[in-house]
Amino acid sequence: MELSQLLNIVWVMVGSVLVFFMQAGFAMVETGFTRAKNASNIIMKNVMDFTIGSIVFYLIGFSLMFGDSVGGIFGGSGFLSPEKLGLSVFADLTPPVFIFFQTVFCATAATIVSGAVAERTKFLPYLIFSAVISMVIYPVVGHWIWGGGWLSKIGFVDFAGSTVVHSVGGWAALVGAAMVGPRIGKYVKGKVNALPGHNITLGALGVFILWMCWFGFNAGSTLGATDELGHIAMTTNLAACAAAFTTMLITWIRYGKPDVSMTLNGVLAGLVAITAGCQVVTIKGALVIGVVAGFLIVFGIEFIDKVVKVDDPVGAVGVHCLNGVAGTLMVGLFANYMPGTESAITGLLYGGGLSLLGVQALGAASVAAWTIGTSFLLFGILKKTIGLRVTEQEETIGLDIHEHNTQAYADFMVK
Amino acid sequence: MELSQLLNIVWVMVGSVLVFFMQAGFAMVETGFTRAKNASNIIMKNVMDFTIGSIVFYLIGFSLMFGDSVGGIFGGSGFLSPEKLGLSVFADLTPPVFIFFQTVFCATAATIVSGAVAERTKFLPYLIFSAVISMVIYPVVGHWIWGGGWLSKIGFVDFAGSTVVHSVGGWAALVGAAMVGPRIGKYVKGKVNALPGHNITLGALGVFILWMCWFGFNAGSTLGATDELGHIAMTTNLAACAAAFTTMLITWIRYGKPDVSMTLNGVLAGLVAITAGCQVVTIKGALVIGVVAGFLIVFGIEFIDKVVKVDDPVGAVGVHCLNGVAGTLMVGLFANYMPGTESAITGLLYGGGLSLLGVQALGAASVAAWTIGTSFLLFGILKKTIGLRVTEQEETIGLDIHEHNTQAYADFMVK
Amino acid sequence: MELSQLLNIVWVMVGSVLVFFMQAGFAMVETGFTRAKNASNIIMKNVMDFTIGSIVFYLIGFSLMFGDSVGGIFGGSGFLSPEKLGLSVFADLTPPVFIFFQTVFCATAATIVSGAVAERTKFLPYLIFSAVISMVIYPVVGHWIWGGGWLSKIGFVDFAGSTVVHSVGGWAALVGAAMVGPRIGKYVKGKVNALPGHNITLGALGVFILWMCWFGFNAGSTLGATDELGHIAMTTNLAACAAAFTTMLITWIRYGKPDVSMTLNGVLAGLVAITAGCQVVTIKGALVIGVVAGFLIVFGIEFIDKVVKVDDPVGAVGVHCLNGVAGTLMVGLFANYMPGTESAITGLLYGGGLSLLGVQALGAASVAAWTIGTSFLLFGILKKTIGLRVTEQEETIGLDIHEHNTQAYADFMVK
Amino acid sequence: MKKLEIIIRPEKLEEVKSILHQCGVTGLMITNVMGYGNQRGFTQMYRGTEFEVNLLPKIKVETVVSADKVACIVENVRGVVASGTPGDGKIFVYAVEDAIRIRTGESGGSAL
Amino acid sequence: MKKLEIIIRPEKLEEVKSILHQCGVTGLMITNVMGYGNQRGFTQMYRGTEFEVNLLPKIKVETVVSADKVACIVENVRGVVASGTPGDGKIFVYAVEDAIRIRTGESGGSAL
Amino acid sequence: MKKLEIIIRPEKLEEVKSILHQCGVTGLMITNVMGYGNQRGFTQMYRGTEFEVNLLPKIKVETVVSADKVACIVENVRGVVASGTPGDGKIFVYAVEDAIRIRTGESGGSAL
Ligand SMILES: Nc1ncnc2c1ncn2[C@@H]1O[C@H](COP(=O)(O)OP(=O)(O)O)[C@@H](O)[C@H]1O
Ligand SMILES: Nc1ncnc2c1ncn2[C@@H]1O[C@H](COP(=O)(O)OP(=O)(O)O)[C@@H](O)[C@H]1O
Ligand SMILES: Nc1ncnc2c1ncn2[C@@H]1O[C@H](COP(=O)(O)OP(=O)(O)O)[C@@H](O)[C@H]1O
Repeated sequence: MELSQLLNIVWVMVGSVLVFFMQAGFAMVETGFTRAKNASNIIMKNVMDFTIGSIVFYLIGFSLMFGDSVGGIFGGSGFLSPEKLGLSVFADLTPPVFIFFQTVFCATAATIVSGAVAERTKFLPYLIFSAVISMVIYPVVGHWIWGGGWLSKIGFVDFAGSTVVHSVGGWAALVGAAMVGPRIGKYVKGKVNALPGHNITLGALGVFILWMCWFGFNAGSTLGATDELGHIAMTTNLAACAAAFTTMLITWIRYGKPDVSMTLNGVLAGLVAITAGCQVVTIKGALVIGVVAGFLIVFGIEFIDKVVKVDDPVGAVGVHCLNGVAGTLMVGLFANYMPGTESAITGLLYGGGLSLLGVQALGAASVAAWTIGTSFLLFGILKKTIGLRVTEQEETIGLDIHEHNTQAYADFMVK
Repeated sequence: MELSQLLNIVWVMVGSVLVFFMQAGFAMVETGFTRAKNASNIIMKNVMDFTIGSIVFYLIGFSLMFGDSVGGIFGGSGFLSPEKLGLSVFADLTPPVFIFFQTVFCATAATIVSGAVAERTKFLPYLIFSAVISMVIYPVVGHWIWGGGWLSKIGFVDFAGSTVVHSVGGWAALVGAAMVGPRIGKYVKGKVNALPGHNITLGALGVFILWMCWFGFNAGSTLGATDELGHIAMTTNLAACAAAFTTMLITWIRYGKPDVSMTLNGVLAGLVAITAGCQVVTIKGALVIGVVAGFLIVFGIEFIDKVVKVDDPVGAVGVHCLNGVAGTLMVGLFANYMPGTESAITGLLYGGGLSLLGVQALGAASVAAWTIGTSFLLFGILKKTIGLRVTEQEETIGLDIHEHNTQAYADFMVK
Repeated sequence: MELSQLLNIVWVMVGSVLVFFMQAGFAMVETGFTRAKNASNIIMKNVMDFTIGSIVFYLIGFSLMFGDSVGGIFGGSGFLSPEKLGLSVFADLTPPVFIFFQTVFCATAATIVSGAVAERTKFLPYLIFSAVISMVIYPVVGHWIWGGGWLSKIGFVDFAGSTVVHSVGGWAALVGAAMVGPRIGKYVKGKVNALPGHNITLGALGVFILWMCWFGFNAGSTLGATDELGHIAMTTNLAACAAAFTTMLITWIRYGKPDVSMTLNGVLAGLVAITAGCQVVTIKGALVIGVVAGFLIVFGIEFIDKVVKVDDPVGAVGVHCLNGVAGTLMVGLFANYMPGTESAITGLLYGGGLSLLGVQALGAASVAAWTIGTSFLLFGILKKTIGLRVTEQEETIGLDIHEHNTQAYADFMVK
Repeated sequence: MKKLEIIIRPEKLEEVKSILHQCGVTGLMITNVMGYGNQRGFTQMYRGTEFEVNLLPKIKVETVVSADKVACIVENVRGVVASGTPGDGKIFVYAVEDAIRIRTGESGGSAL
Repeated sequence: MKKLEIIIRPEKLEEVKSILHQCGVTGLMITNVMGYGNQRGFTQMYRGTEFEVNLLPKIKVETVVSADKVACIVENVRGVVASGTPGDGKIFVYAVEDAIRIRTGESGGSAL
Repeated sequence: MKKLEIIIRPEKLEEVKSILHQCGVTGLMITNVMGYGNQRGFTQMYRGTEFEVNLLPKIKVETVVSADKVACIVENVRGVVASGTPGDGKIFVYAVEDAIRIRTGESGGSAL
């Protein structure tokens, strides 16, 4: 095998391992930002969405995403043994390297939902939803954009997945959180209450883990060792920094004190927003994108929490949905890739006109429509059949005891 | 230096760093699954077994493992300066890269014991045991299988160490836990009591860390950048997923609710079981191996806990010993490596007959005999001389105060 | 692009990601070793010093460090767009890869200070100090030693930054901790009190994270895939092990019991001490350096705590300042790099005479003078203007509530 | 002067606080306790081993009030807390000999 | 009606609970407290600095019972708890003026 | 025999302990409580939503002493604890009917 191919394999393996570890980051963020009485349940949901997702994505999802295209809408071959497909990227790497990388990506989208519906959702319907998003909802979008489907054909740019991964997870999170309803005590007689998370330190550890892993997510999406890795790392990092700094400033001004958990969300907002364009925007563009993400996260979370009144304990909708969409659109503004060459991708601000922005908007909207539609249908069926929500008494006593007969912090609690 | 050699160095460095980080994973799992009053002690044991292990393995263990073979039983040259040995793998990488990789592997075996004997074992005898396992017990087994010793000669297959690392750690854990006896309150008048761990969230973080690092453990065992990395990652991941999912289902059916800490053990069980065969089994074979691991962990832990009545607070014996042995044997069933070529390794189910299975069984049994024997001897001597166990009063008040004059969570405890 | 260049890029990317993750390690160590009522504040300071540092280092710091030298004292070109500089290392990697690597290094120096001034320092002056250290103080030292400045010209050896990173962070930490004064209750009527950290488990996790990341820090400082990676990993690891083991023994003898948090500091001390010489000392030299670090950390922390009476909650001065300086000086004793060749670097003990030791001492002293001077000035101005310290009442109730209107562990605290 | 010890389910705290406020209580203390009574506990499971948890988390609200306020409190607490299922809790009444406000040194009724 | 406050070592809780059960107690409350008495604390060490911990974790079991049960409880608790070493704990007895069962409104002895 | 319940700010514990020691107290119990009184709480903020925290952490020190020690304790606690700002705390005095030392079975005054 060519050395260059082996080098690509090594880099994609490193990237995959990092993206895998995002599971730990999400688990810590979601657990830290919710209450102690539901900690084991959140952990269990995070372990299970990866577990189930990995299996169904291997057997079915990957082929729906990368199999021979059926009308640009979904892949239709390779089921059960996707490594036998004849993809050209299989030749650049090896089939299992590429499948592994795609598996851990898919799991990222699935896991976003668990935080938004945390602390009141039954375990079984969550597992079913999680299986379907990994098996169908995500792969179809993936096909459109990365699998040779219709959006990739019209020049839609989503380098590492602001739309494919984050907006899919985010829209599903929004639908889920809305349909399962707010936690008891969140909205009482028109008043919005705070239900603070039980371990901000762990939440912060989760954010640092995600931040690190995002370098694998974005720079790994090159699918090989290229001269662009450094640029992608720089845009990724500075967007996160600019977003966190902006968030801190806004909360300082608006609330009188810099808000910790919002600033941690700000980091993630910046990372999500830069994901689509990390390859094609300039470093200064990344800084601006980060600043926008900072504004979006503060006002977006407040809007969802206080105006729309969807109860999203960890801010998943604000982070992944709002910034996933915004990041995708901002590619249409800030793209400035290889100007003057054949491969040029140029946004509005660099003289590329409105066309890219239009394509980006069309893509973001189509993905939103598909994800909202399928999620709504699925959550609706689950609600009608097994029900989405634990009883009031079970929610009050905590999902750990109710769903798993256990407690996460035995020595600090019931003796 | 050849570029291909440099690429191998880079990959093995990445693998080594990941395997090093398993120490953090073990520390979190063991601490999270035991009680708060012993947290500092577990931490200290985990830091010290790596520390002492690294030093003695460099000075002595490595040479016992890879020095010139004395009758296929142990290595007999290179002591104190192992980098001066003339191993061919030194030429493929560099001496220190290979020594570093082997050091972090060795430390993994040593650290398994600490969880099984947690919450009641004295600090000093633990340190001594830990030094001996890294200096002698593990390296001898390593020599048999990876150092050119007798088992490697007869075709025993243990790619990344289900036997070398996990079964050695697991058998020693079993002997240790049995000889030090159960914790106070574990078995009272024939009744088996649960002594729940104090931080399931941290335990879960530990599991995620181990899972990530296992990609370095298994795919790093190629000792170079090869076209097999992706396949190894896929078998590793899907075995873990299948095991976790199976564990969850079994506990759900058996206990009425899906059990969190058992499912977390299930992940590790799948990882241990696939370690021997990750290179030589198919992806579907890995799924089956994972399912078997899931059954083994539930019934195995129950059997050890309730029938054999060995008190193993973190499930180390179930995870590492049972699944290490089972994973080794299953290679004899599921191996299907390069069928039709000279390098073919084929198990029973792929028409390879019983011979491989026989060799695997012989290897697993020999390693069990050696490890149980030496551990029994060593723990026995320690018991007779300095004693293995803290006093009843010390155990009741906690090892943190007794052994280290400290408490892990000062603000949540004694004021 | 040449394959060898791509391989270097991959390795430096891996190193950079690891060094980035040190932020998580520092955050966990600092939070775990301080009290629960200040946890969110420490987290916030750690997030913000990286965030602000990344931005100002990109815009200004990098150019001060690597721009065209103004008299060997600082760099004077490249501001705002450092990727346009014509550095030769830019050609070996790519500009953004090198800038990314330097950014995460810079952030490491900045973050050291937060632990030493924890639990009583106002948020705003901390942010300002943090910006200045990343923008000016660190880059100037960096220029002297790594940017082609005067120290690099006279043969000063600091391979991965015992002086550049750790002593700069450590000296600034010392000045900061001294000027902000001890925490309430630390020194009462001549008596030295212990104010134990609130989560030793998390602190230990932080130490394991830092240990792992140090392999990226030291072995990544090669700036490419070389045959030295393994040697650097071995010296790094064994120095840490020797230091931890020595620390444990000393505390066991001195205090009657092996001290957990001191031993964890011992690991870090060994890592800091080996950082300057990891490439140029032998493995046995590394073991000795580790032993020295073990002595230094115990007696150094006691000296600072009980004699100098500077209150440093996490031991940052002992770890980074004392061992940063000592590690730099020990290069003058233990260096034994390519003896007999043109590139030879040889310390006193290997027949190299006193000259290297002299240069090392001059460098360490100059950096100390610069860092102490500028830090003193800056902290002095901040003290006079906005003030460094929260009020007594605010400190008593905790910085989380005072500075951020929040609590880190809502479910375990105020209801 | 009487001391009332009001044992309730944790989720009822807010309501009880506002009742007490309405009855003119000027101060109170809250403690997390584990309670045991007619209400049965539940079974937990850890790694395949069942164990009974027969203690349940309760909140103890203590307040020292002048004797004339007792009736108001008892009445109204019952109104908001009683769910009719075991575990609703108890109110215990004790005599208090004296109270001192540390800040001012006032004692007796005026210290409340 | 009496209230007993029984201060014990944490590890004795299970035994005390079953004694109380045998004596016909219908309810109780458990609180984690830190105690100080004849039993000496211990020295802790943190990073080379010693500090005395003179408070030790204890459990306070409170139960309100009819007066006739006091003797049974005191007698039997002593039987299982007394180890003869300082720190075994204390039982304090208080008068209770009234008890109300929130669920039903019963008061006095029938509320227990 | 009296029981004193001394409610103080957490940071005053050490001082109160040494006062009690000086007044000849032989044992005590300490509980973390949340208090509500004249002292106002503070506002917290979580992700943009404000919420009032009207309970503040306090420490409850309980000690059972012979009646003659009450004056000494009340006097001296006031001396070290009173800061003059709301929230300094309260001392409540109760009658104790009996005390039993579990270790020896002694009761009454000699059990203290
Ligand atoms: N005799 C008692 N002494 C002390 N506490 C009691 C007593 N009886 C009940 N309690 C407390 O009140 C709580 C509720 O009592 P329980 O008997 O479960 O409900 P109910 O009063 O509705 O029958 C118990 O958990 C316990 O904490
Ligand atoms: N006078 C007292 N007031 C309140 N609590 C007390 C008193 N004396 C003892 N205690 C509690 O009882 C516990 C045991 O008392 P101690 O004096 O240590 O043991 P013993 O009664 O066996 O001598 C103490 O830790 C304390 O919590
Ligand atoms: N009537 C009361 N009953 C029970 N506890 C009280 C009462 N009044 C005050 N406290 C306790 O004493 C603490 C201090 O009281 P507060 O009214 O804030 O201060 P001050 O007595 O100085 O006015 C309160 O937080 C509360 O815990």
